[in-house]
Amino acid sequence: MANYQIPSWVIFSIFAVLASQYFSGSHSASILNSIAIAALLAGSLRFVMLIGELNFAIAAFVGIGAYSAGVATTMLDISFFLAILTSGVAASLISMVFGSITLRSGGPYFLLIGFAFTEAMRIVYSKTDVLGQTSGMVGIFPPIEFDDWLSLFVIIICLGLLFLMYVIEKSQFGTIFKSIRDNSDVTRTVGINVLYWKVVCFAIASFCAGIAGALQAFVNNVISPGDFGYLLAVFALAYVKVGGESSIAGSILGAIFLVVLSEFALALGAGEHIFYGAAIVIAVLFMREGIVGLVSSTISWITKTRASKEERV
Amino acid sequence: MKNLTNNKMQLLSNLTFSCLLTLGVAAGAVADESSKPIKVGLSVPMSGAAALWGQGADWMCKKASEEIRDSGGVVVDGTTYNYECITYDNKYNAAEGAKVARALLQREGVEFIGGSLGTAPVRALQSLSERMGVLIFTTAWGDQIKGPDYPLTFTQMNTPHEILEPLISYVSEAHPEAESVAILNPNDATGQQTEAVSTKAWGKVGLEVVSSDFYERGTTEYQPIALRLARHDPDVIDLGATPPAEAGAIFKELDVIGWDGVKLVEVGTGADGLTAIGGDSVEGVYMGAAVAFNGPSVTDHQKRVNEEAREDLGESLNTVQIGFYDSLFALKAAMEKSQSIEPKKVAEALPSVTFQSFYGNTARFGGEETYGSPQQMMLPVIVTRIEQGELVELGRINPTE
Amino acid sequence: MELVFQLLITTLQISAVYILFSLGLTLIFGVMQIVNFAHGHYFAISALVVVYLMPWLVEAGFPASAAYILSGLIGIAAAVLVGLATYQFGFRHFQRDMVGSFILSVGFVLLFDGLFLESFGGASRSVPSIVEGTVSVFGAAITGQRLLLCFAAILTAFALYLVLMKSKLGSALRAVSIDQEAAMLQGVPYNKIAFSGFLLAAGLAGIAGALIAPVSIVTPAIGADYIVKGFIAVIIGGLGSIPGAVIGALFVAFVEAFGGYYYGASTATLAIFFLVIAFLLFKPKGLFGNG
Amino acid sequence: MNSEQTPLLSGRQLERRFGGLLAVSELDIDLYPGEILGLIGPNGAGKSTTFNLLSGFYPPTGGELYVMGERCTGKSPTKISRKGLVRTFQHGSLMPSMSVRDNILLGTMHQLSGRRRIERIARTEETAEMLGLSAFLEEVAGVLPHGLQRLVSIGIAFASRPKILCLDEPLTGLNHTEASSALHVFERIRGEFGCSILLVEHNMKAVMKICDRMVVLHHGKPIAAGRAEDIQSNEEVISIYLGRLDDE
Repeated sequence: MANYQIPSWVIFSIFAVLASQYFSGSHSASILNSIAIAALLAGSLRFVMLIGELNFAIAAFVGIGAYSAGVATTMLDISFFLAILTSGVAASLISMVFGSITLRSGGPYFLLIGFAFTEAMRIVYSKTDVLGQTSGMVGIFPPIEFDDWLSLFVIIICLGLLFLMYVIEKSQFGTIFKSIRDNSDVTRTVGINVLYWKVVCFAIASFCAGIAGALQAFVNNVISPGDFGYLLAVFALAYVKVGGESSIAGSILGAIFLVVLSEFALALGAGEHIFYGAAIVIAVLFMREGIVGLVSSTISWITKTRASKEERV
Repeated sequence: MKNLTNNKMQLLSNLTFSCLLTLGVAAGAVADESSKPIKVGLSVPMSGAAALWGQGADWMCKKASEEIRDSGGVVVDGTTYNYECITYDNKYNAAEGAKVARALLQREGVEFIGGSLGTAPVRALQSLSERMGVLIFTTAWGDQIKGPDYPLTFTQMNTPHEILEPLISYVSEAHPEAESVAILNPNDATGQQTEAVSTKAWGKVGLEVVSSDFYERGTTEYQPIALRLARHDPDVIDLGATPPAEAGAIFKELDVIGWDGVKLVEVGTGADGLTAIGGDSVEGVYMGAAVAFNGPSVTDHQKRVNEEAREDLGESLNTVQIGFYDSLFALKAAMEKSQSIEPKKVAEALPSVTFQSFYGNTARFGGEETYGSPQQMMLPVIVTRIEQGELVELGRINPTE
Repeated sequence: MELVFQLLITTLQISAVYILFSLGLTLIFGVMQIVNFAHGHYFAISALVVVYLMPWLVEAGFPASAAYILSGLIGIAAAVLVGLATYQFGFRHFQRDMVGSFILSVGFVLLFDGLFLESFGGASRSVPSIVEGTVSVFGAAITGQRLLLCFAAILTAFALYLVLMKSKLGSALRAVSIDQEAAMLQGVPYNKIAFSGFLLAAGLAGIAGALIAPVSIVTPAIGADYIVKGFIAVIIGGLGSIPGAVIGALFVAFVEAFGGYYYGASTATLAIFFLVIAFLLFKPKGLFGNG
Repeated sequence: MNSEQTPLLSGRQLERRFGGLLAVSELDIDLYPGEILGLIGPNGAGKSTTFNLLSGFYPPTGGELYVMGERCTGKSPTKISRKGLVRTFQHGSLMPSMSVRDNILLGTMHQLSGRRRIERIARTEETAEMLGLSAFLEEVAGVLPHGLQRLVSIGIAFASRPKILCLDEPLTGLNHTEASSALHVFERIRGEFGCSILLVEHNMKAVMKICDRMVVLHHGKPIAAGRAEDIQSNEEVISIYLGRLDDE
């Protein structure tokens, strides 16, 4: 089935894994971590875009994931892997409840309520004693013997989940999701329960978001309510749009591009906002298909010109 | 044709991936080894609500390093070193704090953190710095942030533990008739820690705490808050760690609904924002973390620096920002005493040195009985009050022991 | 009793600005089907212009009231100008594209956040008071400034109502927001209407900003704080509905005033968020939502 | 003809009001196995509303709805379509950004859920073949010419092999050849799959040609029902209609 050809970024993934080993321990490794996590977030946000919804609650679910991981390791000392799994499951369970309420109306209502939910959760963490209130939680370490492998592990998990989302998108579930976005009435008339599938899509995406949160917690060792404000969703959005919404490769590309650049934007202060803002505006206005689109159009241009040359000869 | 383009496109996007990635890796790799002049890292908010503090911190760090350079630099066995401030924006949250920490420690190879602002980001910084043997100064207030477990962490300004008891006892003596107090704090780390300490302190001096609330940053309307504060008509209203502008707005609303009594902003850092918003209603407000630059005890040096700061920042210097000046002089003293630029050795030397603080007196480190180890910069607590719209110093309680 | 009355007065004066704000949001959504987060920055720019210009005018010898009106007008003009720019270079291409336009607006938000902070600095300011003293309405205290603000807000809201109900533009706007295709079939020049609707909304934000400047803390971040509540108000009322926007704004203000008094400000803020989520359970499209 | 059989779809005294306006009322309608029933009437007669009532998109404000003999009054569109009643829409009845293949595949999704992918693909291709869409399977539906889009939307509906197929003006905007080939397809759907068809159509000639019976709506009320020739000779219908018939 043509659908199942290996996507370009799988090749990249191998490259990344090798790189992570080559640079492990150094600052580069931590950049790779942030890229991987950012890409996973972008992928999750984009996955919900398949049903035509913009999921601003993603920040909340990343937070839920991160805090579950924090509680699991620092209080219940649950094992590392289980902790990560738990956080994914927790996020996805809550998302089912949230989704089945808000996805009824969908569209702007879903979007704005997602925004409200993010803010609400942030306040909830900051008022909860066991979660360290506003100072957050510390000491979320992976097992010591794991230290050198963390980077590799993070990258593998992220790419694994991205690949999972890719497969689902290409499968017939993907067809259902896209058809809901395109024309939910028709989808309904052929016996498909639209709300059910919306929630399924949302829950899968939230699972990935939760895992991303857990990974972030283990990479930073520290989490605080402020980490999970709506800006997180905005940045994820920037990765998706700048990279190109049409493919998961775009999300990864965008994540690499912006994370790497933001490494240099750290010292900019307010400038960093200008930088991200400009990136989004430019991407949305002038390159609707993002970097991926740019790449492909350049190619077709090159091939065209070459063809015309050959004709002349 | 279509497929052809597809394949080519995949190929090219692969190339792009690789290029970007190597670029990213290079970003780290290139900067991985450190350089000659001693780099001093700052992790502070440079954007958002607290941007002004970060900008001031950066300004003061640069100021101190200039002064040290002009006075002959830091001399450690023969060689002269100078400080170079590298300031990154930690956005007041842990995630960015961790990012900044990695950039400073791993990319820039910084071994000394001249100052760090915000509990969450500081903890993120700490979880890396202590492991990598990097000495850090911080304004963060959590009592669990320093102590024997964190031998390389030092606090660069007074915290509620130092300020509140002297301040509160001073105020209660000045107003013996006061019996009840209502407390309000912003719902953030500083606010929550201040609230914990201040409720105890008020209890000690025998005032009844009739209410203690929090409000969210980004609140737009303050009348409900004012109404609730005045509900039990307390003699004292204590706005704890409320930032100046918001404190001003709340006092204004209190004035409107006719409450009048003893006003207090325990860790109020400046009069400018307070008077700008509060107008006449902030007359008589006590503050514990502000510096008056007009009193008799003020040196010309302080006046001069403050004037320059006002021009660049638009507001007077406050104790938070001054901490970033003092930390550098403390560092200088410790390096020269230990004749080393080894973070561990310097850290061992720090508790035993004295140095000239911005406040004019000689300062040292202490605080064993509170924190279990001398990691707290011992500075005078300055009680200030707003009189005719001007900040006036009422007295200095110099560190005991 | 007097307390309840005081709280009601508080509710009203808080809601004054929220109403203007959510009216603008609901108007834009109704006409163009776009969710515009940059709306808060039209509001912010106007407020910032006022707090920077007015003191300067006063020093230049203008009487406070004249200085305020002048700087206020300039502020509103600035807001409309920013609105015009964002429309021409951006939203024009995203009519009825909810996701696209929203993403664009978020881009603008970050951009303006940065630019405002760079150009106006983080320090918070306020302006010399225009009306001195406080009045007491049935024992409930309220400053003259606030009273002025409320009247101005009510007046504006009423004016908008007249425009929408009586004027030709208004009927066109309503027609478009009910059914665009039908309206266009009736020969309504959609783009022209969308354009004027957008500017009208930006103007409303500008007025709100100019009104809030004297009574609030004005920082570059002020827009973000208001827009959240504005949108919650609009969701409750139902996107695109004019009366809905007003009722929603009153509701938010009510929770803030009463909840804030009885349970504390932080809890009230939390309550607003959860109440709106719970509200959707029963009314998935808000009170008067049709979309 | 087969009026002693139990109807697959029947509405009893269906009524739908929007606020004050009474869009449809006193509607009795029966669709018998294997028949093609025409629902006609001038614009605004309430045809679309009736369609939305029968397919569950509008819950009726009065009366009862039975599908496959079961009471379905107020049931959701999904539930009703799972009973075997599938409809098309007048406008945009397909997924524009998806390939024709995926469009039709969607139709098979629920009915063949749990079965192997191969079967769905086979069903998809069978359906496409029948509608003469095989050549366009990989094209993006949204860019196809109007006539083909009509066929695709019928394909989506028919891919779920419904017992009852409700077509909302399927011939609008089709040229003569397209229209007649479409009619041929309807015949096959009825003939080879025993699927009953409810047809709303303006094209009177076509309706007269293909329908066994008709129901005529006027001002939201059925004013006549019966076999095509009876309707043609019905005074009341002629008064509102036949003028139109001639000039077509």
